[in-house]
Amino acid sequence: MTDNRKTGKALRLLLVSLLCAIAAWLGYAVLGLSLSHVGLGQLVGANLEASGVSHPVTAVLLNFRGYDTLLEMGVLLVALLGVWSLGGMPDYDESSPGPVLDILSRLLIPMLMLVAGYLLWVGAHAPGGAFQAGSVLGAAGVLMMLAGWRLDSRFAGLLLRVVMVSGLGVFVMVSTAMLLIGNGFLEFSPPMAGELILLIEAVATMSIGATLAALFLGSRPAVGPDK
Amino acid sequence: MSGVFLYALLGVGLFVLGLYALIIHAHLLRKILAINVMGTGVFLVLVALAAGNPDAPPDPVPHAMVITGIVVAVSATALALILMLKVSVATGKNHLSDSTRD
Amino acid sequence: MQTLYFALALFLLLNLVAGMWRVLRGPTVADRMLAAQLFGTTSVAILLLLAQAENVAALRDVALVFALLAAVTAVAFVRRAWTDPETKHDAN
Amino acid sequence: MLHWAFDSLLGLSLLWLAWRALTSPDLFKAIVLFISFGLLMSLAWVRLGAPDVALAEAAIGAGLTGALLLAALARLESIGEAGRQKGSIGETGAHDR
Repeated sequence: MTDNRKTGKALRLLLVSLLCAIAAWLGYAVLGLSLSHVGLGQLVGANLEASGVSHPVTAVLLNFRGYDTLLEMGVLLVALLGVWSLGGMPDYDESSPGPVLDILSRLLIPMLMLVAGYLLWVGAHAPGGAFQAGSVLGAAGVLMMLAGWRLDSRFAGLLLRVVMVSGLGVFVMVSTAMLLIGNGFLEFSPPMAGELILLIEAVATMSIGATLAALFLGSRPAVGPDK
Repeated sequence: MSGVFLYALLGVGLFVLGLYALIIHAHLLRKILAINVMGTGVFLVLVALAAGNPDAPPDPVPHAMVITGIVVAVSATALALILMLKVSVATGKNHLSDSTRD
Repeated sequence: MQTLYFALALFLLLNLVAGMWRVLRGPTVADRMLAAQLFGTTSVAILLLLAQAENVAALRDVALVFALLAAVTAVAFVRRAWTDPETKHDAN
Repeated sequence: MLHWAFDSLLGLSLLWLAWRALTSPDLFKAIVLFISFGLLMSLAWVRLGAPDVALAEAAIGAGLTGALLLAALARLESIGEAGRQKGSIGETGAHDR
């Protein structure tokens, strides 16, 4: 037993010294980087006119590096599929919500929806956008579930799935349409880029919000006429 | 923007700290927290270096990458938590058992 | 004026650091959770001061999101983690 | 000078919060410390001139992560209690406090 403990201590000492070496190496590498590099900031700034939005981060997310966002929507969907394919969780018995929580959720959820819409709209020219708005919407969904609301089983079937997939779906469809009219995949032509980006972002916001709330729920919502 | 290196080194520190906790803790919830801290460290290095050039506005490309990264991290965390609960239901343990030792 | 705003933000950050003591010590889980909620409130104030000091209007949006979403964590705590409010003192 | 003080204090508290969150023996404490860590990260993004990232971190760190972790901990503890009531081997470890 003491022998075991001694080797454990020695191993931990070895681990700590190894990690210290890694930290020193990474720190040296970071400190050695030159900060005066131009980076991609100027390139983004020069092409901002053509992107359809005036906020550089939104332009990068939805236009210049649209692949990232497209695949990111895919990752969200895959995470949700993973959670759903694991089957239901044993439902945790919780106390009844009570009137305070009911009133709080009734007051707060419309505000959260309003803020999500605002963030989506403001994303074209200031910090904000689909991800932030989607997260706020997801938090609103979490709050609804915590307050004891459940999705009506009429909407939990096809409609819910359509909302979940629509973020990725609309993105792919718009990009493919661009391909058909002679641009590249994910290459929005400048005159309508702003409107297309807003369309994609609006659908993506709904889809991200629904997906995050469903990830919190942890199991597939019940489908069926009754229950 | 003299604090850039401060934050970059903080990112390195958080990454190594998370790695240490990831290795020494057996409990799966702690491992999930550790991976989240590691990811935050990486994000911090990226954003700190994006703000590095004092003459230019911050580079928007790393910012966009980090925003997608944060959303991916939270969805991966949700999946990991459900997997942890499943492991806990199936085996009654909160850590992955080592077959050579059990 | 800018310096004053920044000094105030620094002071609030010091307050926040003092609040960490309650997270570590607080005998009940509710003490810890409320201290974390206090961090959220203080962060709102710091964000508003920084928005004023650096003249970045977007930081007010961040503060708005912070203030609205702090409730979600609190509700999750009350509904899920606070199972037995009378007796739940943790062991250490 | 003031900026340096702010940045260093923020950095130190972040590092310390992460350290305590990853080492504290009480799981609930670890989660609360992690939530606080997320809140302070948002301030760090603001100081680095990335309000977009701060907004995403505020939306996710303040709302979703906390709710996810707290719900998972509650479920973990109820699984542990159910296991103990069934009389199975008591190595559930949900209360490794």
